[in-house]
Amino acid sequence: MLRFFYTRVGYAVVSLFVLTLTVFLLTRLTGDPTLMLLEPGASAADIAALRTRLGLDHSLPVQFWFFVVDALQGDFGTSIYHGMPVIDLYLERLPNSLMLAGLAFIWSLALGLACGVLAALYANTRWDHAIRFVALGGLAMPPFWLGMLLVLFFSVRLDWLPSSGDGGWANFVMPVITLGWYFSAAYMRLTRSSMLEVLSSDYVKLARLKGLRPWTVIMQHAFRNAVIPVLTLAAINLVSMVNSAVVVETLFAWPGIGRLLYEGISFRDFPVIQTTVLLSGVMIILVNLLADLLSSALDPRIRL
Amino acid sequence: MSALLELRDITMHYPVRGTRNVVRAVDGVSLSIQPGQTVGLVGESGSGKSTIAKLALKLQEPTSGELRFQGESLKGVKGRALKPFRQQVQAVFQDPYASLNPRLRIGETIAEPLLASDERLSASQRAERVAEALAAVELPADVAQRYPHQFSGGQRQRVAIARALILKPSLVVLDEPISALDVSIRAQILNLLAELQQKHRLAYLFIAHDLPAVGAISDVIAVMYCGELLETGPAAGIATQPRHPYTRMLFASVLTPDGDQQAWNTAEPVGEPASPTNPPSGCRFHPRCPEAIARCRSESPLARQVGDRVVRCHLVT
Amino acid sequence: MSALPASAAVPAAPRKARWRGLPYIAFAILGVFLIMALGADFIAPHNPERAALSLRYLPPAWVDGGRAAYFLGTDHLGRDVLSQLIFGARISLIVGGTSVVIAGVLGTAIGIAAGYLGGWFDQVMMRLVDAWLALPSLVFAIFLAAVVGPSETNLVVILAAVYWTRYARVVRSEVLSLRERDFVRLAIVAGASPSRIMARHLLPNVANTAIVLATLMLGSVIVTEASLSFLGVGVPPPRPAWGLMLSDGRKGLMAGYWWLTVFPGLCIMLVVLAASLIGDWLRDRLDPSLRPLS
Amino acid sequence: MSEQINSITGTSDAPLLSVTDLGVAYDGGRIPVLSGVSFSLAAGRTLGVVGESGCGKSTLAQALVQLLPAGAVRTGGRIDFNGRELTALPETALRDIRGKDIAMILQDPLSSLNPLLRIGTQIAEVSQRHLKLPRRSAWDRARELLASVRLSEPAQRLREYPHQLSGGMRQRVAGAIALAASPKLLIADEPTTALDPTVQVQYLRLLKGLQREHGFSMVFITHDLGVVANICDEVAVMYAGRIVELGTTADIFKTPAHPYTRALLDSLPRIGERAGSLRAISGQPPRPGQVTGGCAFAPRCPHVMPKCREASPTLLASVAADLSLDSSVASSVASSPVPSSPASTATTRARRSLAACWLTQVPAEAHA
Amino acid sequence: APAAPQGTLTWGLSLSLTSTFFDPGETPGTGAPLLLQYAQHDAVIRPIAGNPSGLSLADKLEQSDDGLTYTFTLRPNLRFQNGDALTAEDVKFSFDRYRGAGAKLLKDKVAEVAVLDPLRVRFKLKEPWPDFLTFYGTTATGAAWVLPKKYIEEVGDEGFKKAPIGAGPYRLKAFKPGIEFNFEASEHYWRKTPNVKNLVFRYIPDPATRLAAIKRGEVDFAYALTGALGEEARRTKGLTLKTANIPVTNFIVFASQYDEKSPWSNPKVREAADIAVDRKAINDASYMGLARESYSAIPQAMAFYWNPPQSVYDPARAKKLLAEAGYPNGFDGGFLHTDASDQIGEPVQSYLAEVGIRVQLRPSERAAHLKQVAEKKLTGLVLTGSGAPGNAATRLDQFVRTGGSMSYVKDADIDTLLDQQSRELNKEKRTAQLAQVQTLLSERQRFLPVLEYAFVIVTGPRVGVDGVNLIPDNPYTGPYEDLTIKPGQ
Ligand SMILES: Nc1ncnc2c1ncn2[C@@H]1O[C@H](COP(=O)(O)OP(=O)(O)OP(=O)(O)O)[C@@H](O)[C@H]1O
Ligand SMILES: Nc1ncnc2c1ncn2[C@@H]1O[C@H](COP(=O)(O)OP(=O)(O)OP(=O)(O)O)[C@@H](O)[C@H]1O
Ligand SMILES: [Mg+2]
Ligand SMILES: [Mg+2]
Repeated sequence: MLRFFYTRVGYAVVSLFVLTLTVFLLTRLTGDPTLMLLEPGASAADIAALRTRLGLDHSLPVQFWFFVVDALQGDFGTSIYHGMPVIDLYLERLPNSLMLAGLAFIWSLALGLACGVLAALYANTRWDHAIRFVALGGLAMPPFWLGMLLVLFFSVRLDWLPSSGDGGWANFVMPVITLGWYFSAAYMRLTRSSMLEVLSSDYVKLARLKGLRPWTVIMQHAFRNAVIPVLTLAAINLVSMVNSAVVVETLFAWPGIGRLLYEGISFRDFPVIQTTVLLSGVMIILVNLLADLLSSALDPRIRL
Repeated sequence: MSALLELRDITMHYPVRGTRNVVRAVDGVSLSIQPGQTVGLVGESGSGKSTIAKLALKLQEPTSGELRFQGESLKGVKGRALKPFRQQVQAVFQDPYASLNPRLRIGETIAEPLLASDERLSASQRAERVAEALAAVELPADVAQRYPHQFSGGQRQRVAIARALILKPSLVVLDEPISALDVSIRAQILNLLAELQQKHRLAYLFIAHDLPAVGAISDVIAVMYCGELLETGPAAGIATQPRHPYTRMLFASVLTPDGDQQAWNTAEPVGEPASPTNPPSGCRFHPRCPEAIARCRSESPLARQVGDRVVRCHLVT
Repeated sequence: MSALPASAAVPAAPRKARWRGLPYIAFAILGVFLIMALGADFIAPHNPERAALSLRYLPPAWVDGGRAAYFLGTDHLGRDVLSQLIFGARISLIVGGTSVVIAGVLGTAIGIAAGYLGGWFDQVMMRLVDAWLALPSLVFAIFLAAVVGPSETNLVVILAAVYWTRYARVVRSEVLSLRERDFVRLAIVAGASPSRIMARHLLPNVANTAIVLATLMLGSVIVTEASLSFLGVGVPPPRPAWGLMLSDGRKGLMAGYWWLTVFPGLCIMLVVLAASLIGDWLRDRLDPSLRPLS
Repeated sequence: MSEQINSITGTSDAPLLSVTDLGVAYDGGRIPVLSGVSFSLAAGRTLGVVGESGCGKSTLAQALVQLLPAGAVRTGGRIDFNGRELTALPETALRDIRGKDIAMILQDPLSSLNPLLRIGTQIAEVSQRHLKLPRRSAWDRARELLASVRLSEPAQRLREYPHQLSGGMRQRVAGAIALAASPKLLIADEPTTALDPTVQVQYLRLLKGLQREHGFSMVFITHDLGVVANICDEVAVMYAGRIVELGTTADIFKTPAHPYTRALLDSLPRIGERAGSLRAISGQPPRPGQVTGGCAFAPRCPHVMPKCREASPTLLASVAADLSLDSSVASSVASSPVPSSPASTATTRARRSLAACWLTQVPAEAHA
Repeated sequence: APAAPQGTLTWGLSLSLTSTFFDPGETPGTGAPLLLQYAQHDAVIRPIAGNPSGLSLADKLEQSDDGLTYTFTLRPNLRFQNGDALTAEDVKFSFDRYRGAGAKLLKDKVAEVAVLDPLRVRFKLKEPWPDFLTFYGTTATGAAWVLPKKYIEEVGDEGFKKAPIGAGPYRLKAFKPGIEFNFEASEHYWRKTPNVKNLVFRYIPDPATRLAAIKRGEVDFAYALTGALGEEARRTKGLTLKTANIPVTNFIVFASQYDEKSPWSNPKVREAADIAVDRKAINDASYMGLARESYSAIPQAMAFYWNPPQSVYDPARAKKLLAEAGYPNGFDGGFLHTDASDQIGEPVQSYLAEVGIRVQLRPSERAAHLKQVAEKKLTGLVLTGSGAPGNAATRLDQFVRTGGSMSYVKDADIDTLLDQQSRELNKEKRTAQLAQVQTLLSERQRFLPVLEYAFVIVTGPRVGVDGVNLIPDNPYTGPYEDLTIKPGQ
């Protein structure tokens, strides 16, 4: 168990390292950041001074070392546009994203599980076809399009919901639906197939052979098992939801990290882009690690 | 007479993922196969039979011990240097569905060893050899053009045998070649194997669960328990007069339709097979052994020659 | 639970009782778009990049004020929406298709090698894959796009760089199980070299998976490409890309110019839908265990 | 015909289970898998069902509890159990019977236990459901049941999960689940196939012991003739979805009447026998849906007659197939009519076995 | 006593506000920070209520006849928002500290700033500089905004950016960079107590979303709604559509005009491009006709503007010119760099394509675009513009003089003329010199002017005094202290 823990943590550390290296190298590919930081027409001396200040006069490996050391201390550089530490910007927006993603997570999971189970129970009936059709459509629908249609309908035509920004609960409705839509369609499919698989398993067969009531068979024996892969996927998706929110947050002017990334791109604010991307990856790696360790602690079968 | 293939004190330990433990799949096994001889390997599930097969085929390097082929050690032999061995030793595995590449035609599968070998053959020569091999396993030549999924288990096993034979090897390792087959097909394959052995003077390492079947085809039977060889000896003797308490228990558990209900009335096996991850101390069989003495618990017996047998038991003399 | 029908008590096994016409429709949709993409120069009624400000915001032909010559209407610069959609198909399919193929070839090759050879190569590749997979595809793509700047070629490179890891991961795990399959063991026993085993025994057996993955991926790639355009780091304007049209059309949405968003969105959705239907169908189709015995 | 079947089982009064002319087809009725299956079973007796893979054994087991997989339909026949016609009962009534009066043990003990639930939960829920026991006493009973299937430390085992047990122990748990509501009939679908020989013998002994103790009837499905010979009172030999021979264990193993039964027995290697001279059956069993008119075994039968290819024989009183089934003779026999007249065989009266074979069955008038 | 400030007004902004805007000492030379500065700060002299260089914190300006000294007398009892007194020391401090756009020029010309007494401060120039007030006293630089010396020395530059204090009508209450800034009326403002208690500036990047927000009453002002959105706003009941009269021109810089290898180095090609663009159509399509067609880089409202000949849209002649220049089949003109929020790039690109000049659009976000323009690394065409206040001379210095902060022009003749005019105290002569420069620009086709841009402001139904065009040259709504909310709303 301990050994498993160490290997998993080891892998995560290596992945973090590779991730950091990737982001670092790619950012350096974009050219000298000093020119972006300085006012136009800066003197050669100023440039040199700034390069020294930023540590750009060192070789790449040394720079990388500094980058890692700084990052470990929570110093991800200063936003070019906002002139303040990127990490402050990031932390300022993170709660907004987490809230949005959290609600979208709950809504998508609830909808996905409910529809998935229904589709499986009524497999190959009209209900099943309808649910699967919607799910398929959901997977195929680009989120920003869905968002626009929602705005067109609920904000423009009906004037029911605010089209943007954060504020009251009404502000959550459309972003949450838009963000959760794709995921709920995915959960729907996964729940359905996982449920069907479990329903045809021997232990569900045995549960029927025991003469148990359908509700017991479905909830106690089938659903419990079928929900595991869905939850695993969902746990991992929770984080990628925060990050996939770029489009949704931009569309609905939601002040989260997705929009921060978008603004970073717009302003060519490389420290911001680099940090948002890096921290997304870090979050996902850590959550994956946590999910791994947790599931090894929870699922009696994985326990060693 | 030098042995065709010899396993000398071979041990195979697999690490258990995420722990410091190992699976002692094979421990200190020595076994030799003479040319033209069939060695039958029996034992319960997980006792290490397939591991032996993989080691004998050099699909795996043992943790310790060495494999000798025609008197020469194969330790550290790799790549091209292994070619002569590869041509001489072929295999047939248990699952006739997994043994054939679903994407290759039967003919291509059978010709595979030819292509990998040093023999330079033209396409027509190859086709001829394939037809020959098919004929040997009593399949019509036109099946060469078909794909595996169009065949039944028995037919696939014939194809697998044809592939094993196409290079005219001297040894074929058969890991449970009949276990997955229907009862009514088993005898067909056993007969075929025996016939081919006669014709080509093949040696077999024959692994199976089905004790009567092993008895029917083997010259020598080796009995494995939890990674160790407990008893080795001539087939007839082992079946009728087992020396090791485990061998006795195993053969007594065979239920036959002969109606005398002998096994049923006599045998009362006890306990569960030992786990190779966590083997008992001393003799690994001692927790189930009706005759176990104190020594069995503490001291692991060594393999000893007793008459025509090699037995690993403190009690057999 | 008494409302459950008898069929709920005994749920169907996942037998493929899908309507058989579905894949044909999917193929038809994809075919239409493919023809549009290939023959755009001949099919499109107008030059998609040509603006005529006097013809701004013409609605579709069947709406009041629409003109037959501009069947699906015009955009804020008076460009023909239909022509843009037709040329947009080219960008979507070419960018999507090429990147999926490049990612597929690369990912499959690396996946096979990593899975079969194992050792340090496997370790290095898989850590890289882990790290890269940790980046949500869109975020990673945006990052790369911001780094290398937008152009169609760059976009292909970016999407391939983002998506190869998925193939590598899937193919590798498949190879890991194939490697333990008897027919691979028997090929080793028969004396086949590693390269031969990878090319002849592993590749054909993972090819299906890779193809199915590719069709399913095509959808995500097209949506990602559109999202990039939408965020302004995709195909640079005024190339008529669907994502870009949506992004531009968003401004007209509020003013009621719905056709600027509805049609390109519909195109994306149809292509993605068709691709994933074909993917599903191929998955069933190529699975030898589901193939009828002859 | 049912009297005939009952006569075999030696029961004059109504049997516990009686199956009449049962047919099942897959794929919504297109692929027949079982046809004309009839047998009956008296209380306390054990019927062995043997047959090769795919001959419909599991389908039969599922049909008996009215739980056929999706796509499978019953195409005819009826099943009577304990005085009720199962095939006419509504689902709710069947639910009360399943697990209570009819219990089942499946082949793979690992996959038939829910990996996420404790052993105790899985056993206790049966008595909670059918015996209406409260949770606590259901768990107490579960512990007793585990003890009765001779599992060591039952109290601790209750709290464990399936993956923590060995194959043999899991199968015992499955046995405990089956016995939880004291059923009248136990259907065991290849319960020992996944077990090692030594463990198999232990388990079979346990089952027989429990049967003696509780008096339930058992339908024991297997492909292992050795097992059947040792533990069953009656045997049904199945081939391609039909029962080709039905009779007492002694009759079937000593004097098989169907050439298939005979050939199966002959093809098994005996100790001392050498491979190469085993009497193999040529060809292979048909797949469902492939069976055409006539006897399904005809293509492989050494004694095939023209009539065999035309019409399918029904299960009738038969004489022992007193034939040399040596493979060398088989081909010549196949082309010529059988030398001995079945009706003249003296052993007919003594046997109570039925076989579906034109060659060996006793003509109606002779029977009368 | 005036009524206490009440209510909240909310803006839907098209630009991202950042805390770097808090410090006028770092004014980047774009108009954006004005949005905050008018609320937060006040200046010695600045555009105010109808006067482009009106006295604000100062109530008296004495100018010496030699044009070398300027003495400002501050109003009495001025206070910063934290209650500290505002004195001449602060004025000097702010000037010395200034390092934003135009700082070098300003400091090169100013010999000394002397605090005469707590209310008087004197600027001494090295040589006569007629534009001193234009630079110091308008928003061409941010040097005249007065910052609290004591406070800044206490908290440091970083601390100041986190919690800025100014002398303006509104005090910063809370801010989330890039999202929302909240201001609260200050009781210390000299001019008057503001009418509205709270101002909320919200960045809504997407124009459609901005429109939706104002339609639903979530914001009271929405900036920069163009094209369809503007039309829709105009159609919507309750919304008012206005345009700020600001001297902003949109023009295309031929960034590659000195690259011998580029077709753009040929004046005929540049002329062809000039007449290939239909300015009127673009105005109608993008700005609902609110903008003005433009033929000069200098806005018409600016002092020293010279009215150039108007080029006539004539694609046929453009093609002919191209053929004469050796490009009968057109050519590949490289990138057309634009600001992403811009309305002109695409139609221009399309018009150019019409005559065979193929350019590739390269939009970036406004701030990024400006930065790139200033870095002068761009090639091909650069669509830019400027809303910087000032006069024709300041514009020319920035965009035309060799080495000017955004200049891609290198023309020795023009540079000479510009140098001359900068020392010319005679207004007529100076006008002539500047006209000469503009003539040269026009003749030599240094630019492709397109439109004088309309900064569209949509106001919602709650707004009483909307502040549009109350401050000269200010595109935004102000003075903030004068804004009102309609009673009963
Ligand atoms: N690659 C491996 N890694 C880890 N453990 C292994 C591996 N291969 C086999 N083992 C373990 O080694 C032991 C012996 O396995 P082996 O397959 O040799 O048994 P076997 O006698 O062939 O059993 P069976 O009759 O079930 O085929 C088992 O406990 C098995 O789990
Ligand atoms: N769900 C299904 N749909 C279609 N055909 C099926 C289905 N389940 C089983 N069959 C077919 O029905 C036949 C009988 O199956 P069944 O499982 O009853 O055989 P069996 O005698 O139990 O075989 P085994 O010994 O392998 O368990 C087989 O040929 C099988 O292929
Ligand atoms: Mg094995
Ligand atoms: Mg079965």
